[in-house]
Amino acid sequence: MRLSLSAEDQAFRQEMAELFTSVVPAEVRRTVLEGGEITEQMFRTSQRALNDAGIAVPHWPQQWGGRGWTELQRHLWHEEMQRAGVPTPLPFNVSMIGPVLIQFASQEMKERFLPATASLDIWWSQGFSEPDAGSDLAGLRTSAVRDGDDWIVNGQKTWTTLGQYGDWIFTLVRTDPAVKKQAGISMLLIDMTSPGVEVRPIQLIDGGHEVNEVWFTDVRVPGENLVGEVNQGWTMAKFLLGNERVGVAPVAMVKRMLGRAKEVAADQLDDPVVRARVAELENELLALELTTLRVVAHSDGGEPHPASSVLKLRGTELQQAVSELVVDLAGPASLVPPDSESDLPLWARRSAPVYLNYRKASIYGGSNEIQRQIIAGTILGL
Amino acid sequence: MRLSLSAEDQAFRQEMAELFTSVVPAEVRRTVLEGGEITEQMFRTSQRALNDAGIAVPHWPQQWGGRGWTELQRHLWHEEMQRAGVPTPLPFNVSMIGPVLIQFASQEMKERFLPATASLDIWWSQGFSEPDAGSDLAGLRTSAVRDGDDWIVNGQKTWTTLGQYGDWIFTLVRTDPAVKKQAGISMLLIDMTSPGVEVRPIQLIDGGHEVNEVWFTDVRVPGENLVGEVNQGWTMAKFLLGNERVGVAPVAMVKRMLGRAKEVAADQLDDPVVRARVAELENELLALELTTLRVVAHSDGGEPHPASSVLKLRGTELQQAVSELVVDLAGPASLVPPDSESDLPLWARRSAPVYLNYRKASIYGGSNEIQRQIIAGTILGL
Amino acid sequence: MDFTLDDEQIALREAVRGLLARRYGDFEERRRSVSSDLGHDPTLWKALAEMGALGLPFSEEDGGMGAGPVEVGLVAQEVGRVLAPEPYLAAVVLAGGVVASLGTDAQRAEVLGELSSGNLHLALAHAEPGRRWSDTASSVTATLVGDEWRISGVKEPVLHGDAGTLVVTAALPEGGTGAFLVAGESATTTTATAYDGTRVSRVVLDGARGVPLGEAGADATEGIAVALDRARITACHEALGAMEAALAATTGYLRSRKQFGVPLSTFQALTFRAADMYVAVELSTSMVWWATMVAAERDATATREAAARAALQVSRAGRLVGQEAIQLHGGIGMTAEYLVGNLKAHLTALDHLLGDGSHHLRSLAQGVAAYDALDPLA
Amino acid sequence: MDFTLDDEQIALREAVRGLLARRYGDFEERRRSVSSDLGHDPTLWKALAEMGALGLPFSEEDGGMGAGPVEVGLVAQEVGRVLAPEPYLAAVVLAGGVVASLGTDAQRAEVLGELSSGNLHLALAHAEPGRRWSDTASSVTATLVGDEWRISGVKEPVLHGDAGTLVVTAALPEGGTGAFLVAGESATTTTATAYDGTRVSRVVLDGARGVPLGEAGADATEGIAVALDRARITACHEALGAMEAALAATTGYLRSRKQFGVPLSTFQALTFRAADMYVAVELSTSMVWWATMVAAERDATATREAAARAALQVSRAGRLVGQEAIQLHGGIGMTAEYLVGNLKAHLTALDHLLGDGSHHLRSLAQGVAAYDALDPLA
Repeated sequence: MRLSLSAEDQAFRQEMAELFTSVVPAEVRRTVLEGGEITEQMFRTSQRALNDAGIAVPHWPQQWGGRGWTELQRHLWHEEMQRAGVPTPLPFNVSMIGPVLIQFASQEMKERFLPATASLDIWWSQGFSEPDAGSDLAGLRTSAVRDGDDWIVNGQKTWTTLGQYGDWIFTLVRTDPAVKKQAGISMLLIDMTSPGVEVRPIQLIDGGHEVNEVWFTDVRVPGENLVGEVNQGWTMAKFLLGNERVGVAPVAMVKRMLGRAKEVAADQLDDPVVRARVAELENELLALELTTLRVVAHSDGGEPHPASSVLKLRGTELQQAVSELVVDLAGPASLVPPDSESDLPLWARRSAPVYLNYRKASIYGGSNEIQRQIIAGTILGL
Repeated sequence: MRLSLSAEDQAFRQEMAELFTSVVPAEVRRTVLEGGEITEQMFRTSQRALNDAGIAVPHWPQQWGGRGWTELQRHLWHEEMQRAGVPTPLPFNVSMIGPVLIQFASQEMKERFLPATASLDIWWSQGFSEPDAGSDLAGLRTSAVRDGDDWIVNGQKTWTTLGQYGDWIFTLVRTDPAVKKQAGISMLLIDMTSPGVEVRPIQLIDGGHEVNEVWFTDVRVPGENLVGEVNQGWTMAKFLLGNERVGVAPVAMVKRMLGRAKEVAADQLDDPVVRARVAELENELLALELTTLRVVAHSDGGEPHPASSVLKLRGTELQQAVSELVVDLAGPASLVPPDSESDLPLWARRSAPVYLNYRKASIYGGSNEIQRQIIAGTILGL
Repeated sequence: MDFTLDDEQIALREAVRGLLARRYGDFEERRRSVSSDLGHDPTLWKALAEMGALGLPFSEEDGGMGAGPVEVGLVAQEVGRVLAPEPYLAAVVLAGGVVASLGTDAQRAEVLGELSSGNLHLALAHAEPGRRWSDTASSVTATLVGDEWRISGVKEPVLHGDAGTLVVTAALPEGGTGAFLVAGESATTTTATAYDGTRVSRVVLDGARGVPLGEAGADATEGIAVALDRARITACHEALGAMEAALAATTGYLRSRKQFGVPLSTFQALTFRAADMYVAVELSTSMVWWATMVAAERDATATREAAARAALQVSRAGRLVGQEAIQLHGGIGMTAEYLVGNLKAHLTALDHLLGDGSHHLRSLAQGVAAYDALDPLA
Repeated sequence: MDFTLDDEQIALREAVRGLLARRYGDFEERRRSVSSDLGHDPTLWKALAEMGALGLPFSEEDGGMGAGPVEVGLVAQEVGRVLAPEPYLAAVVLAGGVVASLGTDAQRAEVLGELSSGNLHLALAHAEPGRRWSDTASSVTATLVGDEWRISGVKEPVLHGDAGTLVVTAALPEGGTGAFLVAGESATTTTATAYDGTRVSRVVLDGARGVPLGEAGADATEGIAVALDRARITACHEALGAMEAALAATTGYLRSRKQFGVPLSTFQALTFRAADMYVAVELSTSMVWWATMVAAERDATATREAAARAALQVSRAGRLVGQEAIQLHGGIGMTAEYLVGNLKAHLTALDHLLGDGSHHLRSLAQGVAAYDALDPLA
């Protein structure tokens, strides 16, 4: 048991804080810190800068740009990045397809894709969910049929986040309709400029365009774009879901949001009931942050700590609760859109769309019902 | 739509308030109002007084002592009774076996039992639940086997509330083990002084003795004690469950508890957070009370209003929440038992046992899970 | 005490429900209406006027229907159910309410008659930047220049502020708050569509000429407060309609949508949450109708408290019902083209329009030591 | 930052767990112990002493083991897990803690040595009727009569107040609060068993002779506060043990108990609630061990805040876990002879012993505007 960071980790943390503020443009960071909208260009600029500084993909193997850090160091990297207002490297690239390629792809495929994946020269989209396969992912129907060496893909993916910027998409497709549903799935990489790929925006209730439908109509995909073996897709999907669990609590981001709320609505802290609400949320966030640290410390080189499944569940609950507090602090000013001419503060006008947008947090990426199912089933044996 | 009571109902309410305070001894009412323990004798005295005044069983048919009141009048009777600190007539008598006998029993059985049931000269116990048949009541195993005209009963009932005072017990017993479980159940009335009946106390976590196990070992029961027909027991059980739903929200009682908390812990109302907690509970109670009134108004002569299933669920939640508030107001004084020599106020020393005792409210008499099941299934069609 | 509607009230509800269902039963139609130039459908507005719905709260002498809070509530509930973007709450209840509270006989007859017939677009410019749910004005001021009142300052947010006539509140030179009729064209108004489809405006007044509502120079705070409280109760009715629609959509979805090869209604963890939504809606129904009866039968003080109680209950319930409706739908609940997410958005907007739950709880908590227990039958 | 136990700590935990499981693994044994004359088992107390568990918080010079909050927490967690009625928190952590904070070298060596060896029964008489969780004494007063201190007044509730030696706090004549050693026999003590099985006493002092702990007449408030904060963290450990036991009992019950012909674990609405219990326990575990490390490594101010944070978290979690454990068990959870209801009872008692969640939230809320965000790594 030791409370403080070691001198080495303390120095590491300091180094990260300095690195982030020096390599990523101030304009990008200010936009993030003020809760503004991050453009495609900002994402690309930021990740390229991180990659140039060698800190875009620290968790990858060292030969592909990784750093061989401890779990705690990776956590500190992530938290300091959040604190500095640096957009996290695109998760589709660095946490999803990157690790899948490293684990499952041929050497040739790795060499072809990994560098551009790390630098965001390829912007990856995720093609997993379908209209009738949400939480029940294995029920997917998009088909890939052999045509010589190529595959012909038909079907529809949905909830493709930021798909409008995507250069390539990694998809789960049904390559064998005859077997048990999990057994007939493969992973294909598809160039989104291929004929027959169409991205259609889905407008969300906050007014933003963040997710998309991606339609495939007789899309021809070269055979070499198959990841690993045919019908190995479900293994990769499970690998990804296992990967996703650690470190997904957006603690630093929620802390930043709450800290900023205290600053912009400082006058309302005179009210004891508001103060109590803030203090309660801060305490819950602290408990989550400490749990993250406990999980991180335990995860080095072994199985993830069972408590890691708590992180997403609780993290999204608190993200939603803090965003709800911010709307309440904004009050009637929350009705005015952020992009209109107004005398009302921008933070207040952003509050309701952000609050509505975060309703997705407990749905996407494994809904909170799925998280509870995992806890009840895997951890509690129920 | 009309806010106020009619002049007639207003007068009725007044009359009830006066009647309750005049016919029921002040000592009994004071004990109730201060949250003290009501003895067997108090129950018997109070109900006899109500019965003498003609207001113990107003909802029964007039020939058996009922009053032909409207649902609203019955509600006012109930609320004023609570307000005056009058113990409600024993529900096992007036809401359970009484209505069952009225609906299902022979004229002879009615004449034999109903007058003493109304006056509490017979104290009835309920013998439904068994160790392996709680929410799944139809799984009961206590058997009754024919022996000439008599029945021989063997088995065990549990959670028999106030069974230690019981003169008679109405039981659901299995009379046909061969058929579908619901189809082989009958209702038998058993004199608790019969040889082979044994009542064993179950101590609860609040330290009190409120429920019991009742064991039957070769208990001989005369055939005439069968209610209605053989194997008609499940019909009677369902009839009872249907009866139970209306008017079970203990609104007046919870209001009394909350009002008293404000009085005894008045100094703590200086704290805005405590005030807010009290105001929130009061508002929730008001919503429940208004819902009760709405249901009552709609129930006259017809099917119960669907919202009636809300009443028990929400009533017990609020009962528990208010009892939790009272422990918190009591603070460290809640650790000292009510029956010990102490400088600490009695209300504070009673608070924790009461809080623990009320944990049962969401379990007994159709758990809140069962209530949600009813709402989801019957009302929402899920 | 009686919660039942009479035959006339039932007929009104059915008529309004039918009209709105024909117009917005297909949610795509509502989206189209919101994104039209006006942000609502003038034909529908006219139809509501012809049905008498716009004149319900006003006396017959004033050109209204002489009905009351119950009838207004019925209409608002139907508006909320389909998220009709027509400015019923904004024009009739808020702006019209202030005129009804404060106007002279002549003003009421002129303004409310035209409003009831659907010919006049009226908006209330009351909220000011930097203030939360106040009964008074402070940064917008009225000055007497000669015998004319001149109004200056910024009002924001103003619901549907691009109206022909504005009811503007302003701080009076001698203290207190006055209310004025101001021609829409004498203000500089920019209007945008809020996240829930409502039109919200910023109204800049720079010496705009205002005609005092009622006695010139008199403090109108109480009259404004009365109108706001009635509007709070009406907003609760809109929320009630939206909650009922959200619950119905959710139970329908749970019954029909399959995951893992079975309907979602197979999953008890989901159906129990729908049950809790139902509980919240039923409790809200009781509270809102009670507050409506208080508004119809009791004085302003009683109405103020009842409005706060209903708003607190509906704030809590609306959050639960809206959030759970989206969560139980999953991804589809997040999309703009689907009803459920929009119901949640509108519930959020209503919640913050005239005072959220915490705001009302604060005022109720103040008085908590003054009585033993609440008695709605007293 | 490191949450792992070293080998010695693991060995300590296993030893204590083994000892307590042998004694109270059968819950009936615990019930018997509670209803015995002493209310606990003196043989077990002696065994804990021999294991070194009673001397853990005290320095070796004082006759203790020279361990710290981590080791004390480990023991308390095991005590909570089986609801051992031995006065570990009361005698060692609360009373012993005040002596360790305030006593002279000689007093510490004498009292804490005897306490560690299990020979001395020590209790802290601090709480007073009419006060809630204060660091100071007020109605119990100390007066100097000649060169002797005389203490008068009522202390209640006192945990296990039927002890040989009492540590009594009292208001000093010149202001401030002093702490005194008082012989148990010089007080009039009545002791009862609380609803959770703990012994609670009313201690009446009528000019009882008190020996000042530390410098006579000096204000001991800070020393008392330090001991209370450490005891708060220890109480959180007891609660953690009880919550873990409640969760384990509940999941076991859901797996084994059948209703409607299937195990309860078939009902998703129930298993999801068990998942929420697990979340609460995990979050509490992190917070309590963090607070323990703060107590071990930081100053009194930091420890005070950390104790409040842990107590707030554990208060909320304990209510959820305890209530759900009973609810998911149904009727059996209400009975005195079954572990689960008693765990809830003890969680309730711990919650109200040294300050409940609302109490700690109030103090944390005071300071909320003074910083931007919490940083546990700072």
